[in-house]
Amino acid sequence: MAVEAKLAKEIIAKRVAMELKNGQLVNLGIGLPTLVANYIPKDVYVVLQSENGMVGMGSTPEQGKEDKNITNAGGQYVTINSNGAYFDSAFSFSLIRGGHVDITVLGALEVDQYGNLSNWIIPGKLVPGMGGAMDLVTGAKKVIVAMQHTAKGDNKIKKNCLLPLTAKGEVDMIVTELGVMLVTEKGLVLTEIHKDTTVEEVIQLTDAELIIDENLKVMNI
Amino acid sequence: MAVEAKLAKEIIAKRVAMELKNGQLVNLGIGLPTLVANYIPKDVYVVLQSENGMVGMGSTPEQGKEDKNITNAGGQYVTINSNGAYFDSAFSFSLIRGGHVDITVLGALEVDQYGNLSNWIIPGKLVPGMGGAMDLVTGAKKVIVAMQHTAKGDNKIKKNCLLPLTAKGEVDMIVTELGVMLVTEKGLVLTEIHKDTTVEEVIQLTDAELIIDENLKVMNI
Amino acid sequence: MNKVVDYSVIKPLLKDGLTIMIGGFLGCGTPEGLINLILEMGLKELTIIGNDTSFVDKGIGRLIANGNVKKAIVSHIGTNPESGKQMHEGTLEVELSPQGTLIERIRAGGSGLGGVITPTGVGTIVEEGKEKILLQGKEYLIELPLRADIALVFASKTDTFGNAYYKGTTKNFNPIIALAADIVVVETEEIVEVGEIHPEVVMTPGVLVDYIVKGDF
Amino acid sequence: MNKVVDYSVIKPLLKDGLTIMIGGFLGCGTPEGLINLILEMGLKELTIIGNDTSFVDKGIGRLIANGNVKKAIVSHIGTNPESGKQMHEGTLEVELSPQGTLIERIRAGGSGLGGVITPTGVGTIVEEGKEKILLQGKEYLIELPLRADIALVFASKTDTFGNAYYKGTTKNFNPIIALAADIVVVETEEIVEVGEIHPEVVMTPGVLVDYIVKGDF
Repeated sequence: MAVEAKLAKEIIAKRVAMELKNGQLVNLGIGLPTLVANYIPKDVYVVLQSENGMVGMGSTPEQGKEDKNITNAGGQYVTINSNGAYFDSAFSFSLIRGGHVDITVLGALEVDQYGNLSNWIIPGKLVPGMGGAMDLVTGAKKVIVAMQHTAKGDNKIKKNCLLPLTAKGEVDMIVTELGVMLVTEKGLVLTEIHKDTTVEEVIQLTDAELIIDENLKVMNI
Repeated sequence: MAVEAKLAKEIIAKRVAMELKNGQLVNLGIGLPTLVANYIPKDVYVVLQSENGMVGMGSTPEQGKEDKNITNAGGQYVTINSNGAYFDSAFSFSLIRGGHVDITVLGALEVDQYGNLSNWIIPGKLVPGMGGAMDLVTGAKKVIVAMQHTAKGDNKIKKNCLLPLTAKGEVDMIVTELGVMLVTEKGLVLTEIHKDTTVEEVIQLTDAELIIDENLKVMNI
Repeated sequence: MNKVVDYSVIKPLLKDGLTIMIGGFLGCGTPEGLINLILEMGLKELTIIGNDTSFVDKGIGRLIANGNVKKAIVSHIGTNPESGKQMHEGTLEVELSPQGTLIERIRAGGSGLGGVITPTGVGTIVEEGKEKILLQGKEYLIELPLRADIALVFASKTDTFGNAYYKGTTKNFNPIIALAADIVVVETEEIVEVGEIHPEVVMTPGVLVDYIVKGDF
Repeated sequence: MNKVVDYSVIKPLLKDGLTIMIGGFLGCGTPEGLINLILEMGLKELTIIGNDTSFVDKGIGRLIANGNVKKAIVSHIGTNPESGKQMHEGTLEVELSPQGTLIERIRAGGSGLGGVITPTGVGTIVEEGKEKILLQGKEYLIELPLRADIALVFASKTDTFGNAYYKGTTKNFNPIIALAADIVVVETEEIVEVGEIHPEVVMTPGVLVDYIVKGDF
């Protein structure tokens, strides 16, 4: 199954959106995870957090209606819903580290079968910094990695992360365009695959040892 | 010099008030220290903090104008000045512990020549608790003990506090109706005495070793 | 997802032996209706965490006087003679924590921090049994976080989503305990529609609040 | 006690080699007029503490691009290519601190706490060189407090006493850095009379503020 990036991202965002439940506080990382907001089911009401200082984040403002005092964690203009609240960074991370965020969705450079995540540094090459990611991954109740299954031909789901970690053993779920994997005590379990791929293909594109769930399903997106 | 309690308290409050400087943030403890507010010189503007959650504390409201949502650290109705601010207890103690309070004025059961203070417990007899006193004494830039020199015939200024401490070595100044003492590296220095007492009397009513300042002055109240 | 409920919905959440955080400072900003509910239910063996034990006829003080409390974790009991009396009789356990330490322990419990590193209490009996640490040449106590099964919060105004606003000095412990309990109940003087409390003045976001009751006291 | 001053009064407070905290999150809520002042003065060897190094043409990012900064203590440098470039060339030292840890370290510095006990960074290279502690069966890092010589705060509205109000997401680091520096300068979009900012919405009490400048940028 070879799909172009745009479609891959759409598949991933759609599937992650299905994880969100009514009333949850959710933090969507910059990039692909942001797309999840477009696919939240109509009957599910979640509250989005932006770690720079708000809950109840709304949609992108219409052109010309941007307010320079209201931005998201990517520095882009956003709006706030009527049930939202603003606060400073200390309170923001009380929410995050304190376990009040139900789900955080992040991208990854690498993720491994033990739930380790690397997404903030490639030593000597790329050093963006961890921003709020380390606190989010450590503090959120459920950590979902949302990313394309491979990058430039490299398998990103490893036996062991080689890059410096963002957090140790905190990832709960990995969603790619090929399928859904859960980090369990037994190991990494493939629970769903995309209709256009095969278990063999997923195994081939995954460095981690994959346990195939006995109730393996087709992604219902 | 024998004066009744009311006059003694007035002398003490007047003298402590002279320590306050323009622009300072000041916390006055419950009881005698509260009286200090009545004697702040007209040309000195200080901001009063109340550790339950406000700066810019104003005077007692007129009868019938009390607001149940505005109380001081003693649970009494107060008002707030137009330049004041309300906040929660965590922020309140960020101000206190963080060294943002310039002066704290407290009573004492005992205080000693090393600047130790005991004012929150008499084991087995009286256990009110420390409330905010330990943080105030530890965090404020200047700690002034305001109390009558003796209590029921007992000298309260000790060589060493016998009661459990509120804080170790944090007291800077002791003001009583008999005089003013500074805690220094050399020891406890008597710098001022009331016009109606004598150095001999002060020494007699003080268990601590007193160093008499070579520039000993009469309290200018 | 309707959080606005009657006291009757709160009742089954309250049980003997629970650890309960209660807002208020000498009774200012305490949810008296929820105190009434505990009194009516005659709960026993509660552990109460709050600033103080108030007065015998106000706030947490009423629970002490009524014998509902097994243990109080507070900074001050001096205004309630019943607290001292029960403590000396051995029927009430009192853990005294300096006020700034106490609120920071609750904040740590609600913020995922492992403890508080404070200079307050060093060289006093407060340090007994606690780990000390030397950092950058200064000695500190390590004080452990506090959490509760349920937090009883008082708010002046709350919207139906749970966004809460606290007037004047009623703030005190309220917004902090709302971070540190498994269940958060807000008793409010006034319930308003979503949108009537501006996002700038919300001190407790509704996402932290499980139940809202209109105060009846 | 008139705190409202011109940029010219702030100028002598700013010197080479100082440690400066600057508010803002990717430039939102950064005092750009004070950034201009530092650029004009051509200060050198500054240590900057803030959330991020912003963009090359915005906020802290401009100081990086202009070579005013020797060391940056931040959580993120990815949006400013100059930061990475200077870091690899060895002209800029970067201390990366997780965002929640960073703000808590500043809060600790401003609140008299000896450090922060956080689970964030355990098992990662962030723990290198730091003390670890086991509390209640869980491992934490001890992160040290941060303070600065001067804090440059951006506020939306400030009264002449220094009470400051921050709109929307401009809050971010601003109210916290106002606690943690020897000198606090607030650059504000609007100066109002005392009484025009209600005590309920003040986020930084004027007692913390030394100087107020009307923003010119």
